[in-house]
Amino acid sequence: MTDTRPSASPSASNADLLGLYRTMRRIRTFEERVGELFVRGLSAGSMLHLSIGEESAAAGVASAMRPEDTFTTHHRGHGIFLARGADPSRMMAEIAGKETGYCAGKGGSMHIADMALGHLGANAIVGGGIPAVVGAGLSAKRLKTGSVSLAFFGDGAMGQGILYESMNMAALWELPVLFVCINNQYGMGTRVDQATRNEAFDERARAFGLQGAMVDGNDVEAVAATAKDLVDAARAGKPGFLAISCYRFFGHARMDKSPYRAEEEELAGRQRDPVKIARAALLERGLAPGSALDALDTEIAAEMDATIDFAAASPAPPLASMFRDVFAVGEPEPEPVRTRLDRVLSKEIR
Amino acid sequence: MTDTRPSASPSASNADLLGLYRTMRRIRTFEERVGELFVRGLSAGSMLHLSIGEESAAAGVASAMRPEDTFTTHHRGHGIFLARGADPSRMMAEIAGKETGYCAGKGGSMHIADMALGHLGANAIVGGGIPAVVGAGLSAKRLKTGSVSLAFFGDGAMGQGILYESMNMAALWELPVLFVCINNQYGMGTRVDQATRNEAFDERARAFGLQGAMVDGNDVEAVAATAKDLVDAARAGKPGFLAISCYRFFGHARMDKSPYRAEEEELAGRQRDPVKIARAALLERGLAPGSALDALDTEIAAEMDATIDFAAASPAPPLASMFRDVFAVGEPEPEPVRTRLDRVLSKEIR
Amino acid sequence: MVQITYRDALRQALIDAMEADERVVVIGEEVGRYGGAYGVTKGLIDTFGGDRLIDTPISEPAIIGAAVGAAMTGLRPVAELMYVDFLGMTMDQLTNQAAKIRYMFGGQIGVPMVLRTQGGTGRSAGAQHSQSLEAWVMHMPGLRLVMPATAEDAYHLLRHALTMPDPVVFIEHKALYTRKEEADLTTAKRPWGKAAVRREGQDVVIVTYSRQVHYALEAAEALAKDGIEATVIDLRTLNPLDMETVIEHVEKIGRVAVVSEGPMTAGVAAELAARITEECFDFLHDPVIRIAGEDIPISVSQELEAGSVPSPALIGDAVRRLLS
Amino acid sequence: MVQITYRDALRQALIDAMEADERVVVIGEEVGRYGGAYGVTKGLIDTFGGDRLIDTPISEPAIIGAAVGAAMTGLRPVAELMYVDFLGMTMDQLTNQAAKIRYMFGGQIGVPMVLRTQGGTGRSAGAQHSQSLEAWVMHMPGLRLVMPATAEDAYHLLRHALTMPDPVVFIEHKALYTRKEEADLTTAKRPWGKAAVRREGQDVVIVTYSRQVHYALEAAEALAKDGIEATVIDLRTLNPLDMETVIEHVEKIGRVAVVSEGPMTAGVAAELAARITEECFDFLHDPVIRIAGEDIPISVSQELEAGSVPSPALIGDAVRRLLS
Ligand SMILES: Cc1ncc(C[n+]2csc(CCOP(=O)(O)OP(=O)(O)O)c2C)c(N)n1
Ligand SMILES: Cc1ncc(C[n+]2csc(CCOP(=O)(O)OP(=O)(O)O)c2C)c(N)n1
Ligand SMILES: [Mg+2]
Ligand SMILES: [Mg+2]
Repeated sequence: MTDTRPSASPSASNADLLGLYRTMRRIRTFEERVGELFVRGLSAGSMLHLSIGEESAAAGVASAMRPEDTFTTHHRGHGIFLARGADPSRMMAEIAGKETGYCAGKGGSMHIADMALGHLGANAIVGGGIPAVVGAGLSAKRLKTGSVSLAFFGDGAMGQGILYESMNMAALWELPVLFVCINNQYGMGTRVDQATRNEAFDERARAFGLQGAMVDGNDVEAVAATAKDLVDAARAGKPGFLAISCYRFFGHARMDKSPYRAEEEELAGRQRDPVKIARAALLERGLAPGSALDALDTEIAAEMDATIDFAAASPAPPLASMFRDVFAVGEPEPEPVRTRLDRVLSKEIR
Repeated sequence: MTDTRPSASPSASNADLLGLYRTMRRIRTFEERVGELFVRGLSAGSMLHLSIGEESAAAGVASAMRPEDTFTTHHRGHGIFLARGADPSRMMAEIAGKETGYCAGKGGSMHIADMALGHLGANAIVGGGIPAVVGAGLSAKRLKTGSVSLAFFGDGAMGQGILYESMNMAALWELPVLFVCINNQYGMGTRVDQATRNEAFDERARAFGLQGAMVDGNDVEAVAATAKDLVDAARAGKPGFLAISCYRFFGHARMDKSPYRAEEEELAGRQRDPVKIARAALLERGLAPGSALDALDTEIAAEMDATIDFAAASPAPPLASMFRDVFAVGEPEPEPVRTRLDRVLSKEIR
Repeated sequence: MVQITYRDALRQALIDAMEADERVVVIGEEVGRYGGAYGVTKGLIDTFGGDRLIDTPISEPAIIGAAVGAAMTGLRPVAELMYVDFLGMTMDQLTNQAAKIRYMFGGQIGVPMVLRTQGGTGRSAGAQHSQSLEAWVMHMPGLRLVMPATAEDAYHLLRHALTMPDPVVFIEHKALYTRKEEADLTTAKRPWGKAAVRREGQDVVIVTYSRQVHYALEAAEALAKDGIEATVIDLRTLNPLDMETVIEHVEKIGRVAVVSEGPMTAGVAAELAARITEECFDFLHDPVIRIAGEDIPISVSQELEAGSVPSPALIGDAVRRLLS
Repeated sequence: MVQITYRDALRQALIDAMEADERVVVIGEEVGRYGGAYGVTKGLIDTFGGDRLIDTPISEPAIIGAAVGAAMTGLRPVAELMYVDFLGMTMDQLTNQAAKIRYMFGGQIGVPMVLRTQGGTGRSAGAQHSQSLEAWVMHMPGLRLVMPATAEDAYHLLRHALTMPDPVVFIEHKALYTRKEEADLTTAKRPWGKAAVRREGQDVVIVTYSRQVHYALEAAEALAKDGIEATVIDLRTLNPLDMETVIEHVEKIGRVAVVSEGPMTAGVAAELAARITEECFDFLHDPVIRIAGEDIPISVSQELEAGSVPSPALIGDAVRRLLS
């Protein structure tokens, strides 16, 4: 269950740690607000997957990306998108199924996307977003955009065959692609050792001819540094794979109380708190005084509080918007069932 | 393209070589007759995939199997089935689409099966038969039958994600299962190095926690010995993977003249002739005189000639058999379109 | 008679089947320790153990493929797909393998497996977790297709499915799990292949299945207040399809609405409309009307989600128009 | 006008599209060096190179998934599936990703890809290489569906498909590749979304597509000898579906047969029959009759294979019965 390999030694400068901390804290607080949104009955459904405990993966890898890079995420992708620079209010509105959300209320938590930030989409299909980065890699190579495309997914996606098909293609074609597995030790109620015999996932990647690494998510600087090496290598035509180990602090989705794991395990798991660890490091290394960090946290809390207000105040999408976006603007919209019925029934000449 | 690992040292006794030779020779001759069947216009279509050049894989692995073992094959599975003890006449009749064939003319070359011999079916879907052995392994374990289940497939199937899903499950559950990749260097016109960056396929299996081996198909005894080790291990709950390297002597299917590979390569490839090599070894080691081998070859030729006569003389399946076997005997057959039309049209009371 | 939920009836069917037949195993994601994403298999692992409640990695294609192999070699697997929306990745194993094996192999062997899954809208689960994909299955020769609307049927149909010699796709509706009903779970019931007439009325026939049965009944109650009496037929199984019962009522009444939650175009409603028209043309006063899901993906927004599938109001309106 | 085969017309469409638009790439198994299993892309790699004729491993799910990602990031991929029968393993990427991305993401981006494949019977290729699976695609919101019957249409429809902003599934028929015809390949033609009336007659309308267009025309010639004159409509695209042309002729004639090679139940013929009946009920003298593939898998035996799909004889017989 735990990562036994030594993590790559951090090459990021100490100065980055504050930025990484800030990103992680924003993710943590945002996710806490998502939980509130649900409790207040304002979320669209209960299929909300919080990335609390996984902030270092999002912050660390995002710090290694360039603006022109693209990515896909899994169903637990809020943190990654925030780390990439998303507007948390539009995210929250989307999670509430509102018109002001990133996807006009059609996508929700599991289908957030933003082409402006290179976010090719979150996915509710485990593994579903992985092959898209192969295609994005083909585009980048052919159109010489210089972008790397990253697929973020959970340990559960290691069970999906399409991952191996995609890794094989990326290696074969030397695409600027990085596969990022956020190993939070669980896929729903299944502990990772209950889903596979060999948890050294990087071996699989190497067997397909990719660069492969594993890193401990406790250490956001190590994540950032390893990610940087791999993203840079991918940009140079050496695709890679990175597994980041962490712990899913809470249940799988909002209704899940995790009865399948022992409380002691949870408590121990929550000790692996990348946000706390980074905060302690900042203090210890004298990079920021406690008061400054407190102020930052307060500022972030206020920012994230506002996202709920924004979502709550936003309107639901108008019913007619239902027929838009099935096909491109300019293409005829699908005929509504009611319209069809009206027409058919009014035709009768009996 | 070539296998650089040392093959496992053969543990099969010399006495087996004659048996292996006989099996290989029967496969070779059978496949030649399939070619004739096609040329004579008697085959059902042209999608006939000959296993000439791959006889050692069939003979070697089959020699390691027990009667209670089960298996699935790919589209190039004639040899494996023959090595398992199939009746070549019923095979040939099936390839001709005749009523007397193994599948009553419904399956053909790519869908031969025989439950009596544990043949759970050939498959026209690359990789399609692989997960079935996981299920057969579950049955064997739960019903304590002691059988091992083997999936035979080509190097092309290494591109199919379902293989990795299946290997992961087999390893996780310690199933009596063996995955056998017959690496004939090509998937249609694609050379194996054009389909992957790393041809050491056994590494992939090991990365999932399976036993993995590669063996040179030139040496049927080595194949038999390695297969025996792996089949025995699988029976003891240690599932495995075996890649056997060989060369596809002819085109992919009957219409393919292999324009994508150089003649010199083909000639060199055909030097890797496991049948010839075994014959030479028999003579060299004094295990059989040339006259005996000639007699054996003649006998086999006659046996296989007869299969064409049998297939040619067999009737086509009756048209009404079309509606049988969609569901089990006793379940109502699907209503034929003609019957439906007759009924609907005769109902009209205009 | 017992008071039981749809979920508990399904669970009871599995328990009884597993007790009656040692060969029955359940294989799928989270079916064991977790007890199923929708709780259907909750607690079963305690009774039957991990050998029979087989938790799998997230590998839908291989889950279905493994069930095929297990079914061919002596087990009776119930393969669970957590959402019918994941059918897409298993269609090869389901349709090229499970559905065709008996046929391709000349009748040598069958694939007695049940693919249990759930579909439909109602939980703001979005475009990839709310679909109704039964039309794909209904189109494929070699597969049986069951879509129970009630707890009692859920029980009996699942028990029956587990005696069938051929692959059965068993699709539950996510919005029905908590529905509690009077149910008779004695084994005398035989709803397999026999439509249920849930309500009789002389003005219109509504033919439907799964959750839409309840919507149709709601619509019928409202219509009754306006003096319109509807017959509501619950098909229960889409393969086999009980056209006899449908024809009997259609010939008497001559006005028909078919209702399906799946997208309208090339969906189940199309097949029902076409068959009813073929069989009963001379008895029809009006064309069979189709009330179905919109030809659009499902949104996560509750408003759009609910608006994109038939509702009691839509059914009622359409029937009213039909009769006016 | 040129004399050209269906295969060569498709190849020409690819050549012209690739010359006109640098972003067009072809991705699939054996599309490059081999030139395509059915020869459609033969020689293209010599002109356009391996960067644009991308030979892949045998990984259908990832091929379609990669095409999705490429389409979202600036390329115009033509993803080739060697046989439509392999659709089963790609349905998740095709329907949960390609078809829904524009919608789920609120219209932010589309997936301008073409999935080219071929289906149908005629080569003794057996149950897993002879299917007609267009109904699955037609049922799925968000996908366009094209099934050309002639070389000329094959050319123009493929060119048009490569200008569409949304995913297009383009299904060729394996028995048509060697068909040679007069064709006008000038770009003025616009068969997209517009059915072709291949023959006009006053007694019956036959509505069909792909290879069955030729079977229907053969049947119509034979019927003409008996004094029965059929109108034969070739739909060309099933999404968009040109109901206008169909309705126009059905309202005049009142007797209709729809023909599809795919299995009858819940197939394209059901949708056509249902829609025609809805739209033209008062003009119909008889129910729309469905002539379709049997609800059985396809056998390798030539006799059983040919017997399991509509033939000119079956169409002719059915129409004769309809008119008698
Ligand atoms: C193809 C598919 N199978 C199953 C599911 C149901 N499901 C949603 S999330 C999940 C667990 C995923 O685990 P992991 O990949 O580790 O991601 P995590 O939730 O831990 O972030 C499962 C089984 C799904 N959404 N898609
Ligand atoms: C899923 C699938 N994709 C593609 C094909 C077409 N096809 C048939 S055989 C073949 C090559 C297979 O190569 P390999 O697995 O190495 O087997 P070999 O033919 O060399 O024995 C291909 C691409 C198929 N039948 N099934
Ligand atoms: Mg996880
Ligand atoms: Mg090969």
